[in-house]
Amino acid sequence: MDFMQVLTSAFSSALGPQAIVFALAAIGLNIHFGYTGLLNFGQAGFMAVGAYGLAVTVVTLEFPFWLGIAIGLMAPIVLAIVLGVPTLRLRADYLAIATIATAEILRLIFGAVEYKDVFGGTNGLNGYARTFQDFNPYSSGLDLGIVRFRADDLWSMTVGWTLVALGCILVWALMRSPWGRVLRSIREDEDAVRSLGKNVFFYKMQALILGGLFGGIAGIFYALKQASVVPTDYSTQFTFFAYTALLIGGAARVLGPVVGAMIFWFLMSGLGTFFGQATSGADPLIPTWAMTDVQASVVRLILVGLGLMLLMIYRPQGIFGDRKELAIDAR
Amino acid sequence: GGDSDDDGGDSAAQSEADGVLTFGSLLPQTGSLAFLGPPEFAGVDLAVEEINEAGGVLGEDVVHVKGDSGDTDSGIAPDETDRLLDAGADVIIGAASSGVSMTVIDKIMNAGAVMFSPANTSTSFDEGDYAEPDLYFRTAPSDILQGAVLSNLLIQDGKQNVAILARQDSYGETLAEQVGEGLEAAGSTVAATVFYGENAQSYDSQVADIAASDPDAVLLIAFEETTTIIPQLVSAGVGPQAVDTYFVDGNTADYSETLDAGLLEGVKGTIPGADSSQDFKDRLLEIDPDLDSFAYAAESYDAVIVSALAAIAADSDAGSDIAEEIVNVTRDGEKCTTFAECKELLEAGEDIDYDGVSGPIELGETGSPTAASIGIYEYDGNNQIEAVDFIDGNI
Amino acid sequence: MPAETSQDALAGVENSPGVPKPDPIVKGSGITRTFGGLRAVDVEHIEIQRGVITALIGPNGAGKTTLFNLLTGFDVPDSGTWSFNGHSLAKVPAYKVARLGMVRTFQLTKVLSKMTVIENMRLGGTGQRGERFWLAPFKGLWSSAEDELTTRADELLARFKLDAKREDFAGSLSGGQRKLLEMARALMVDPELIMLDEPMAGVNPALKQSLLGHVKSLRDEGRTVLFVEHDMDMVRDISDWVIVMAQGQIVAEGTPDAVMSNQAVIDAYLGAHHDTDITELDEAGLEHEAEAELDEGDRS
Amino acid sequence: MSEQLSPDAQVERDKHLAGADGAVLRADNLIAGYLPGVNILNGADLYCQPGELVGIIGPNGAGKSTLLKSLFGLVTIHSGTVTLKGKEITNQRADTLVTAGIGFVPQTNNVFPSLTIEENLEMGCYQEPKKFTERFAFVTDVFPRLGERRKQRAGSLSGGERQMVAMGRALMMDPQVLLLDEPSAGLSPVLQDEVFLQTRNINKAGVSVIMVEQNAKRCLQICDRGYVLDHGTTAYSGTGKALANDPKVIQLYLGTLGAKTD
Amino acid sequence: MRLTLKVLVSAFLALLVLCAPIGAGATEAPTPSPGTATEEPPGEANTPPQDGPYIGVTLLNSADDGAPLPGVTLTVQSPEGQAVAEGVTGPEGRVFIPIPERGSYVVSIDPTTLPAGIQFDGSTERTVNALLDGGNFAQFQIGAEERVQTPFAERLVTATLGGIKFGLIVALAALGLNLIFGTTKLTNFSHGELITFGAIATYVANRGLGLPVIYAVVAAVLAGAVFGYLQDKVLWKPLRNKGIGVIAMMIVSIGFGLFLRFIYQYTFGGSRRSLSEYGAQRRDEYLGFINLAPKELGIIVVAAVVLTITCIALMKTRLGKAMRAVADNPALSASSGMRVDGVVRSVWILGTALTALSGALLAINSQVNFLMGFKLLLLVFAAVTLGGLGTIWGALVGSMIIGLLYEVGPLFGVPSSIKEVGALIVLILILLIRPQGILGRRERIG
Ligand SMILES: Nc1ncnc2c1ncn2[C@@H]1O[C@H](COP(=O)(O)OP(=O)(O)OP(=O)(O)O)[C@@H](O)[C@H]1O
Ligand SMILES: Nc1ncnc2c1ncn2[C@@H]1O[C@H](COP(=O)(O)OP(=O)(O)OP(=O)(O)O)[C@@H](O)[C@H]1O
Ligand SMILES: [Mg+2]
Ligand SMILES: [Mg+2]
Repeated sequence: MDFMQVLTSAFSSALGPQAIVFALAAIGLNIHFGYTGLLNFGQAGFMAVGAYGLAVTVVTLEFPFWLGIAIGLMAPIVLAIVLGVPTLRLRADYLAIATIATAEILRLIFGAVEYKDVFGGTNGLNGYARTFQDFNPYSSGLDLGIVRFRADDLWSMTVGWTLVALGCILVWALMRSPWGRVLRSIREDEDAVRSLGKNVFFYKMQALILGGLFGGIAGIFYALKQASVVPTDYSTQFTFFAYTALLIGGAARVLGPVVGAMIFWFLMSGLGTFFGQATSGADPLIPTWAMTDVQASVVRLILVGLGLMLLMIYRPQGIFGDRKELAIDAR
Repeated sequence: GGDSDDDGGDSAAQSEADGVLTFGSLLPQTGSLAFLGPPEFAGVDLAVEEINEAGGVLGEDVVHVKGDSGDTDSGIAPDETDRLLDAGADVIIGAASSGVSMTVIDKIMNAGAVMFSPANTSTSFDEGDYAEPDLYFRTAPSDILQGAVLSNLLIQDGKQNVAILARQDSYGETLAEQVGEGLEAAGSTVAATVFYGENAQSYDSQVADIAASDPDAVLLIAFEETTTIIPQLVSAGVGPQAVDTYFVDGNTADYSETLDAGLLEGVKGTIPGADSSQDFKDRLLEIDPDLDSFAYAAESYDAVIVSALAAIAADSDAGSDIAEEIVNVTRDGEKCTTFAECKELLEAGEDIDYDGVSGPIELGETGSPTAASIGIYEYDGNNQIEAVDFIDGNI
Repeated sequence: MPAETSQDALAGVENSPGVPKPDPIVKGSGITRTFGGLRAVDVEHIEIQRGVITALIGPNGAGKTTLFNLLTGFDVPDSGTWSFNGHSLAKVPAYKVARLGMVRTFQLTKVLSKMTVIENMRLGGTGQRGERFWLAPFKGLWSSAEDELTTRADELLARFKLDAKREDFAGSLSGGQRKLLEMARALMVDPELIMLDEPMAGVNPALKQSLLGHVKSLRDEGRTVLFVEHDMDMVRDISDWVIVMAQGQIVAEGTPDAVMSNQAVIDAYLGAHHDTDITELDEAGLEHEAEAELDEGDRS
Repeated sequence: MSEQLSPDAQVERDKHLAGADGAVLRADNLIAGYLPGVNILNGADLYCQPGELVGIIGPNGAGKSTLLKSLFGLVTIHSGTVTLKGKEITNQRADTLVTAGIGFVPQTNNVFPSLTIEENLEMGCYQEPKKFTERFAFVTDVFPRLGERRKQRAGSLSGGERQMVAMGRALMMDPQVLLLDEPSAGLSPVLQDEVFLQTRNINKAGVSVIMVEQNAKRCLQICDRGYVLDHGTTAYSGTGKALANDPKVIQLYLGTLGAKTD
Repeated sequence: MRLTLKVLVSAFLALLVLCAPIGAGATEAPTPSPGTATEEPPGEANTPPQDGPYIGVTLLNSADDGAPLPGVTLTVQSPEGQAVAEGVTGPEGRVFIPIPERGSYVVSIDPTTLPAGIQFDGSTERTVNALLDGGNFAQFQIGAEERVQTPFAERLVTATLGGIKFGLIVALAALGLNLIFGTTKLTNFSHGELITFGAIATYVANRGLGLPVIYAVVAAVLAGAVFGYLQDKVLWKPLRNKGIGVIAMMIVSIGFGLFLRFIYQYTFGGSRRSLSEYGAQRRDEYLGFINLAPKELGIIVVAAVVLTITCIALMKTRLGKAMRAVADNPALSASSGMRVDGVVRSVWILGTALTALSGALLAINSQVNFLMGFKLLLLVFAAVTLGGLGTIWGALVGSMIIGLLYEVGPLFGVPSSIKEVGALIVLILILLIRPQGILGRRERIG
């Protein structure tokens, strides 16, 4: 049993690119759900159009990389508008279903055999990330003992954490402003806001676009760091996990999504390594009759589920959340 | 491989020669492909065991670290890959699904480790960035060959109007396409090609499409959902006893436990791989007595053996060195079929041509097999398979 | 001075339903709204005089709130035209109506529970630059406006006795306090016409009295007030004009005194005791009636 | 809190409690609140003798609703006791209190919006469904509108109609003690009178009633005894008449508007 | 086209030439005609060669019930047109022509050697890509009749029945979800796992305890009820008592779903299992146009009956009304004397039992797998939303629409690999027209 390795992999994941993807997506969800109360369960869809926007432009249409990035950023905005115009009228729970359905539709279409020429079917697309990789200034990895990254990850992380930081600053600046106040009041009662002369639809649309844009950025970043887009990456499960990250950190808090994503991946990776080690080798820590190594990787997910439940039970407002706010609708 | 503490800060986790050849397996333990995992893991474990029994590689026992590829939904593959690389993996055996492989291939190649998939059949690994045999290899024969064998088998049996029901993923799509092309070129018609999504909960409409096309044979390209689809085919009047049915490697398995006796009698299926002899199966069962399918076990086994032989040939356990030898040890040279035998030859300075349990394994320009042996099996009254023929072929 | 002129302006107006006024701020005709088979609003003609306090009264379910909803764009009528300050308001969305200067409160209060009272108030401010997305991130651009807004909000809160609750979540207010906040927030919009839907229900009498003074001063500043109320003391005290609705229609209109002595209104709405000051109503009377009721109850 | 009471207030309190013996419902020195650490009730006392009609008035936010809710087990009581017929019921679950004979009409959210009027009323006698037909006839007699619209969903009713449903629900039950929180709010004058009348009737029929009202004049008129609540404590108590004419109460709370004659 | 015509004409001429001398007597021969070429088949052409690649062709006349066509000459050429080899079909219509090495070849049939009266359609040439070491086969379709495609109406009936069956299964789960949502306002993302629970419970009762499937289903429903009770007691009730909001509860349900899903995998494994009975069944005909297998009929009847009874009971009984009351306002419900906890608990029991039944029926219809419920979850949500969240009949209406769209959609051009898409798009469209769902009602403003 090598506890050092458990910690290393946990910390590396918490800081690594995968956590960044979740942080970016969760920042978007925070704008949607945390501040505006839009129950968007289709964040994976926003990510998918961002990623596919880039990949299709570069691979299928053979346009330059930077145009791909531009289109990847436009795509979630367009999706937000197309999706928002009809659905922003819906009540929160109906909106959730409409967005979940949209994300699934997108994913299925991206993966369909019928459109294989454009989207690459279930295999997805790859071969658009060269330019990004060529910019990598690091020639070697980093090993600080407790965290360890390869050169390409370091580059992804530099870009990724910069994006996350910029995102947080933007969210912070926006949410303390009257604009943010309008969003938060829409979360409480749309009609009241309307009666005060605010164009609720317009604000909701702005929030949907902004949050969707962060989703798109998460998707593009995902696509770049992994150098391939595959439709199954953008399933509902991803959105669930992103929500998990958001709520661990605490909704409607600027740093909530970031810290949440880090904790989520710390646990996912740490537990995975721990149980992987505990069940492998000639004389495993946990005897095989109790747990086989196949079961070990399942246990991690069981524990994540359990942890999520316990967190919500004992700290329903998340790490940063405000307990007082929750108590309001208690009765 | 091994412990990389002494690697220094500048080349963290880069696959380096450290004397110990470490295999990382990135194969499905969770998620929707989890059923594919056990035989693959067993294949890897068996190979590792045999290698070490034969004295290991470069004088050291080889090491096997297990990783879970999940499915692409769960998104844990990149993370697990990091873990494997951190554990010093020089060769990563995996992933099973082409989609998952896509999500980690760049990561692995950038780390300088070999990625050796036992089950990727997608043609995209022979194209674009991955066309060169740099660090990516596979033992799964390309779908082109299996497609040829299948369509040939159907024509041989005089089928004129074949309906194809296939899983929508890189596996099902390519195979369906290859068989379809083969059939049409050889003068048969494809009555219908129908796909179902991996999340499908009911196959009624697809099965109805098949039935409506009035086929004289049904080709079912599926994984374990076969056990769900067959009864539905029966209900729709196009079950195996009404219309001749053909299986592929994904579903040519033992259904004595899961389907009613006699249901599959006469169904034919193909599995790439030379006669995966009973002996090999028995050895696998010693490793994992619970195995009920052997899909890709032989390919996994061979991937490990080939990498180990390449390491011996390169006299190094660094990924990039191994990669340079992998194609060589599979072709043009003294034929040998077991690790011990090949190792002896190599140590005697001979050029070898390893022929494995999954077939002759001649890896080509792109790191994929160019020759393979494909077995044809037929079901008996107990829904168990029996080999009827083995066909060798080239691409 | 304005109070006199406005009252003067109505002096010559006839006391009949749907009567035209000299200087109407709101004009509507043929407005109908049905729910299933129920005709909730069926107003032939309505005009609200500018610069006065108009009370809208009527039995429960007469259609007062529904009329408010229609006028302010929260609900869509089956038919009808109406205008505010000369702008036709058909199909104009609610927020635009509010921006034009016609702001309403809700009978069932709509406070923003998880925001503090002062934030609720600030939200009422109109034309805030900081509410525009591109300007929002730069605090310098809106902070001075925000300070002014806060000063104004604090003044109103003090008047509405909510200053102690300034930093509390609005969701923790008592029933009456919510009503107060609702009204105070509407005043933050600084509207030309303010429409209050039962603003004083549940407000304690002493505070109510002091707030009436505030409403009067709004009129004196030249604003128009339209309010729904069931408290006849209040109606009598502050309104310049009263419109009575019943079953969706306007059945009577006129000065408070004229309307309250209208026998039809008394029968349908005010009840037998309305002209008896309630403090003078003797218990015997009540008890007598109560017994009569009980007898009836027994018989049925 | 009680330790901090000035000797004067203590005397007041003793005087008040002297009449509390045999009370059907009695609250002693209640300290209660919604959030931990923030008390809304700071030692409120209240009692109600059998057959008595007790009125509670007070400024907005004084804690009147909180007092009723804590009597009824909907707000956690941190200290103090509530007794029903001598039996302690502090912090008991609301539905058991219904069984024990207390009925409650809340101030806000007092109807089931997605149920029809008829179903709402049916919920009023949830524990005794057999009485439904009889009581329903009675309620629709008091509020004919409820009978006409019996199939309409309460969520689409006007403010006043909702209030009728809420009051109607209370009339459906047959409690020994009835707690009413502003039952007349939002009703037209004629119906307000009706509500007071019916409350009086119910009370006459032997039910003890505790009602919170902002229509203070009417309330003090019909009640046997009244309380003025301020800042979570009982500031004044006395007979309805006495309170209505107490200049301090008038100045602080009642105002002069209602007394004005044109 | 022109090629085909040419081939046909030449084949016809050839036949004429062949048939002319034989005259009327030729029709008498039922056995393969003793033509000269097929008298004594050349040995190597009629048995596959021992090694080396070869091209194999079997000529059968589909018009004559697949009777073999002997004596037909086939030639093999290289793609460049050089003759490589030649062969004549034997009595079984077969010929095996060895080729020197693997590669691409053109096989052509000599029309003049075809027997008389043969309908030959299609090209006389085949390009064979001989990749294999043994036989590389080619085929000529002779006398093939038009394939009878099933008429559209019949396919529509089949698809509709499939849709009804699937819709009813979804409806059971959707009703369960709607009950729970309707009462607790909890969007339960672990509902899919309750479906799986029913299926696994059925499997365990059937295979583990050896009960017949019918009893196993009953056992699963009972187990579902117990599971619902325990869930409420151990998890949801304590959460309610802590006053945790619905959003937090929703997240708990995501966690709980994850937890259950992988507990299933941990204990049950990742593969599909089937029940011991009702595996493959052929369909019987009812009323002349309805084709259903007995198990399908059983599923439809059981689901329909249970749904109807439950819905009516919920409309009529006090408990049904109490559920809606608690959904609206728990505090007021308590004030009316309802045991809110009791009502919610009954909802969990009933909802989980219904859902377990759905899972059990799904297990009979298809199979048992730890992901089956999770995969169905989105459709169940879609169904509930479509009908109107929290409305009792809405779950039923929504599910039937989803079920039908799911199965009938492919007939109208939805690619069947993504047949969910059709259902989901319609869901969104309907929400646009009726944002509150089909049976949902708008709330009043003000
Ligand atoms: N959405 C709706 N669906 C059905 N009926 C409705 C709806 N909204 C209002 N009504 C009915 O229309 C009538 C008028 O309602 P409205 O709210 O306008 O009355 P109101 O005059 O404001 O009464 P109150 O003084 O009690 O507030 C009522 O009878 C009400 O039941
Ligand atoms: N849910 C709650 N959470 C926190 N604080 C609350 C809550 N409800 C009420 N309060 C606070 O408790 C105090 C008393 O409220 P309560 O509702 O008892 O007043 P009230 O006397 O009934 O007033 P009103 O006449 O306006 O109804 C108020 O200051 C209010 O802000
Ligand atoms: Mg109203
Ligand atoms: Mg109150």
